Amino acid sequence: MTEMKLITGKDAIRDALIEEMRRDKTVFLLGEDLEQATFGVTDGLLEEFGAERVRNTPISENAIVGAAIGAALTGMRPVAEIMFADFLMDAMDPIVNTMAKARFMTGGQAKIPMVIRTPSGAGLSAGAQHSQSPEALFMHIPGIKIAVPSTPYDMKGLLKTAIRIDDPVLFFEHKMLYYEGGEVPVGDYTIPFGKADVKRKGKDVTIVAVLAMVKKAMMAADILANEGIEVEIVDPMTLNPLDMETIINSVKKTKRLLTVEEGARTGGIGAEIAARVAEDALDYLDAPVKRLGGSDTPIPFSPVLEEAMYPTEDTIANAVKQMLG
Amino acid sequence: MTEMKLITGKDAIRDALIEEMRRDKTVFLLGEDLEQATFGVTDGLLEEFGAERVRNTPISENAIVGAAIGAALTGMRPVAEIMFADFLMDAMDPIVNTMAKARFMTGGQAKIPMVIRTPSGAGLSAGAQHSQSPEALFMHIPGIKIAVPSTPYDMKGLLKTAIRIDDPVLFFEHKMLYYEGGEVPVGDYTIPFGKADVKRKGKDVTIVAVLAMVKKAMMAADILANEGIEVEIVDPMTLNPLDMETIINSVKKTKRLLTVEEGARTGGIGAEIAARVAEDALDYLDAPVKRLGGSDTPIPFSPVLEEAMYPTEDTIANAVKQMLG
Amino acid sequence: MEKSFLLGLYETMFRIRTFEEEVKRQFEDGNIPGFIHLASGQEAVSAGACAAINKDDYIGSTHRGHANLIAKGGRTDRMMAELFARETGYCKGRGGCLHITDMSVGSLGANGIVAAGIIVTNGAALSSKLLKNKKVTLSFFGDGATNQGKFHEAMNLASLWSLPIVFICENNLYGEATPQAKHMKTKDIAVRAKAYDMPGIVVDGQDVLKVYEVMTDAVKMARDGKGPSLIEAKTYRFHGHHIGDPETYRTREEVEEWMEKRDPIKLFKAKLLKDFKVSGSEIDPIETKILKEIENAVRFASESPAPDPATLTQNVYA
Amino acid sequence: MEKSFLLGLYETMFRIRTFEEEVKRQFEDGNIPGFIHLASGQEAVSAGACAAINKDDYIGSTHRGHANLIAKGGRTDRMMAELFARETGYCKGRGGCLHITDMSVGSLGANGIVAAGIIVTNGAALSSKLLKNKKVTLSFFGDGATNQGKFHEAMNLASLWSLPIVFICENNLYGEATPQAKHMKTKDIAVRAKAYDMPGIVVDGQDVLKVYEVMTDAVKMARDGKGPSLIEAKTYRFHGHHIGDPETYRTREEVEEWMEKRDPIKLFKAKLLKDFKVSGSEIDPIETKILKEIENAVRFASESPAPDPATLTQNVYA
Ligand SMILES: Cc1ncc(C[n+]2csc(CCOP(=O)(O)OP(=O)(O)O)c2C)c(N)n1
Ligand SMILES: Cc1ncc(C[n+]2csc(CCOP(=O)(O)OP(=O)(O)O)c2C)c(N)n1
Ligand SMILES: [Mg+2]
Ligand SMILES: [Mg+2]
Repeated sequence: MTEMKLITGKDAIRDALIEEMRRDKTVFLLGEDLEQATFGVTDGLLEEFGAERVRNTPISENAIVGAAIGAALTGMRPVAEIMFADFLMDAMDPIVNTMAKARFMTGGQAKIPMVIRTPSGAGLSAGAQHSQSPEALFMHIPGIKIAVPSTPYDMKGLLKTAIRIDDPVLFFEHKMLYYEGGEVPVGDYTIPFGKADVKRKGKDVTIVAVLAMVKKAMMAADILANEGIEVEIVDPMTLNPLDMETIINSVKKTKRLLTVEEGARTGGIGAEIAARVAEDALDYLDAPVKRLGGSDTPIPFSPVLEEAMYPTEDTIANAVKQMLG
Repeated sequence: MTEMKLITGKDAIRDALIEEMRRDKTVFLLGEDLEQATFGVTDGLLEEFGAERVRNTPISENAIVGAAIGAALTGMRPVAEIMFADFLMDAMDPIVNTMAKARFMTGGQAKIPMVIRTPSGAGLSAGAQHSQSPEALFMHIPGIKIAVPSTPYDMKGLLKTAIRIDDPVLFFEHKMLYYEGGEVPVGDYTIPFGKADVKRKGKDVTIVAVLAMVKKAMMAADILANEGIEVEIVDPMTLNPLDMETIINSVKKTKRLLTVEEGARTGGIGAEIAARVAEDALDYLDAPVKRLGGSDTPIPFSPVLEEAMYPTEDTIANAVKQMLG
Repeated sequence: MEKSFLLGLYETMFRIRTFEEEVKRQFEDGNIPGFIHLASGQEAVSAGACAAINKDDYIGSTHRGHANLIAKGGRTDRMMAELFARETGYCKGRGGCLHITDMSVGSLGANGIVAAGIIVTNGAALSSKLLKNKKVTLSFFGDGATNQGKFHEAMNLASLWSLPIVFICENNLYGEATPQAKHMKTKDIAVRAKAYDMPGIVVDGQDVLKVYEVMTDAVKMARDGKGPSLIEAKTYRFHGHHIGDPETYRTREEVEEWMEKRDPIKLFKAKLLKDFKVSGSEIDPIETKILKEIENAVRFASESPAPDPATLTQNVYA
Repeated sequence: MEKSFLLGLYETMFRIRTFEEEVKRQFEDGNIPGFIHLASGQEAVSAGACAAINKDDYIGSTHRGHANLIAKGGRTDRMMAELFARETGYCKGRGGCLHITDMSVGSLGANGIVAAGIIVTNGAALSSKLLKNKKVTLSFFGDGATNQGKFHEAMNLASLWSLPIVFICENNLYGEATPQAKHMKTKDIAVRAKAYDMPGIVVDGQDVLKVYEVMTDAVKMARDGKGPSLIEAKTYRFHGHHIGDPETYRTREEVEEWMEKRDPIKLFKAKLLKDFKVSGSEIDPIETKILKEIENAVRFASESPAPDPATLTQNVYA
């Protein structure tokens, strides 16, 4: 049995970066303030790997992503950091129009093995421009793989895979998960993209949740268990590729689907998953599908309002009961 | 009965701009090459309204959208043009992080009556960076109203409304519709946002289509009619607000839903609509919902490949038959 | 210069400093959530710049925007209430430090996206040009912001259209944890104006009268339709990038030296007493008044109600 | 200079011109779909610049990229096939004019988003720096592109990191239908280098030897780790922005004057004959060879198969 240790999400990311940089000289980091990192993820890496491989940049998101693309095209495996996922909007053009399309537009000549890591999510009263969860937007952009880990174990294993594969990857790290602890194997391991993880087995309702919402769903599951309701929690792990097979098999068993995400509910992750189920497993459904997500509003600074806009263990549990009742 | 005239989509947009600029001195245009416009929409407007109100800009999408926001905040009603919808990615930050959120972030102090007009869609072998249909992305961004007209009548009426309301509007003009003709009332009229239009009545299947896909759906409807199949075609007209009531009432009648769009199928407009139906009208469905859209690939330059990636009257007709068979 | 005007400048700077230091205390006492960016040390830039414009002129601000707003006429009680996330705050508790604004005094907003406010201020200047109302817009931003593409696009457009705007770079020598030398090779940011055929001027941002002077000329140019300028005010922030910043990127000595020798308020007070024959008895009542004002602001804020969750969805659309 | 080298420059320019003019004919005959941007008139910039670098160096190109690619060693038959949207094209017919590239000769790609290629070329220069392989990258873009935020961010980063790259602005005096004076106030784009503490040089883009000369120095600087430069080559496009451009923004006279007096190929041919004692009998066979080559390119393209719709979903992922 492999030896395990308890670490935080932040350290899981950090360890993955350190191990991959030691393993492969073509892996390097670039981003803003990596030396004194906003969430501390890259602190100390400069000391081990030097300023050539841990590159502080100016506040130039387009130049950061562009440089990563160009380096990836020419033999490197860049890992770019965008300080907050909200700032992906600043680099949307190179991400959508170059990074995602170069391989296709060149008839397969271009290979772009790069990762963009970015902290997403709310919970710090950081307001409308520093709290967003834009993951769903990128599901609509062919050519980008998307990782959405919910535990330190998944963070480390998926990041190593993200760095090793030859496609561009958007890697979302939920701020609130940086400080959550979890068991992680000592030493090297990877987790494949496109394979959902059933975080909890159950027979009554299938809950598909991502990032910080997985924990809320797990808490809801405990509440429901006390009332004899057994929910199955499926964590897709990656949104592209999306493992619909595991989700649909679960729905075929439970006959009910609830999706839970933090991003705006309209046009969110749950929309695609619910639509796929309505296309491919409609006849198995015993109840209307349900989607929980952030309210369709910008994110307020006020903590009471911020709290009010997201699914909680209670709203999740209540949604499940409604679906059964 | 109001007098009608036959005009192209391009002229419908042009007439709306001219009439609104004559009506309201605070309306002005800014964008790249408005004097010799890529699709000719704004040709000649400089002569009537002068360089102060028809403003050619440098190739600076961020500065264009930013200037429109600032002007809207201070008493004007700017209509900005982004030359191709693909270039919205260049201005994604001001659109998503400022335009969409300013009113909310300021507790209602900010009012942003502006329109961003942009040609979207494929059909000209313009390749992966000049042919996209990114409409669905913006459904996931609270704070932005979205218009998706499919006829000259809708284009003119919706654009006038877009210019007059006090919210920021993204106004999509499908390139292929610029040269399609249609009947338009002579003189002033507006079309409200949030009210879907049933473009064809039918009892067998509900087809929700937008922009250039409405015409393809109408052609499919004719094919199907010969076989005694009557489809109902619902055009949402605006994606935000989205008139789900009309769509669901149609589905309650036909018991079947097919969505058709040009943008990438995954995470598209159809995903949200199908999910809503699976939530609110599941029990009325007699068949799995179906979504047709662009293939989940970048857009190829090659005409044969470009053709192959989009729904056609035939693929739509076949999908309908499958749903009934 | 009128003594009342000079005392007004002093009052503005003292109000900013007192407000910022109180905000720090309140944050540390747990009464203020979120990320807080203080402008202590940079008071002379906002005070000098806003003294050079009219009540109905516009300003555009940043994440470090408290000083800009106070100098433009923002009320400290409504501001404190906003930072406390209360319904009585300027933004009804929806904005906080990053987005604090009072549009009624001409602040177009504080933008939390670096350089995103610059492109917006061009638009306000554009409407003044189109409406021919002779208003001028001041666009505030930091040194780090000048590496953003938006800065470049905005400067080029403003110069091309000779918009009635003045760009003010508050160069506090750091962008978050990055010293200027690590984010650009250029020594003086003012030279970037050359790329747009625009005047670029460096001014001592710790000297409120010098700031006022260059700003007065730049504002006149803008108002007369002679086009924009870029003013680089060399300044310094006394506190971390945000409250809680470990500040590993600068030495305690550096900070203390600025606090001792280059504190814009100390410097101006000394000048008032020495060069302008102002007596301490003219300054004391101002300081007492401000201390009371900020005390009341805290009371107002803490006694104000938090927003009602039922109102979450308000103000997304008109 | 070696005569063979000079004749090589002539051959490259003649190849570009012959290719572009043939593309125009083929487009007008309906054999080429999409939007086509020709570089006739700008040959000396690509020829002179690429003559100053090695086979394994990199270039980054734009929507007007045929000349860049030919000068770097791209094959005209594979290019023509790409424009014909055939499976044998460099991009298997997926890219077309806007995205035509041959990565095997060091072209990083032609980007259809104005200025988007500039930020990417920095990355290639960065890997050369990290891999210490002494490669240099040339980044081509137009005058209009220098108003894009990406240009600014890329220039600042390249100068800060002293990347082995040379920025080449092909200033053909217009961005689409907009003359330079209507998109920037600056007269010489080269001055924009000052904002990054970078050398900025203006060169006559119609004089291939002058271009070669300045580029040789700039490339040496870059290769020696002394950092990037901005070279502004003043040039002119003989045809519209894209084929079919009504060209309402310039007079026929202006175009004809450039074609007569400032055609880079005519000018260089005259120089070869006069100053370098080259005889017409040395030039003729080159021209004949190229005419044949382009004729074959058209045949190759027209005889090649279109892509199979069944392969639509290939090359989206590795
Ligand atoms: C586009 C963007 N990138 C990064 C950030 C994170 N960030 C906030 S403030 C800041 C530093 C800004 O430096 P400067 O412009 O000098 O302003 P200062 O904080 O010194 O007042 C950074 C990097 C952001 N808010 N927006
Ligand atoms: C971001 C972006 N905005 C606008 C366009 C449309 N467009 C294509 S080429 C062009 C003009 C570019 O001018 P310049 O950089 O001078 O290059 P040139 O065409 O003169 O070679 C424009 C506006 C685009 N492709 N990308
Ligand atoms: Mg700073
Ligand atoms: Mg040009």
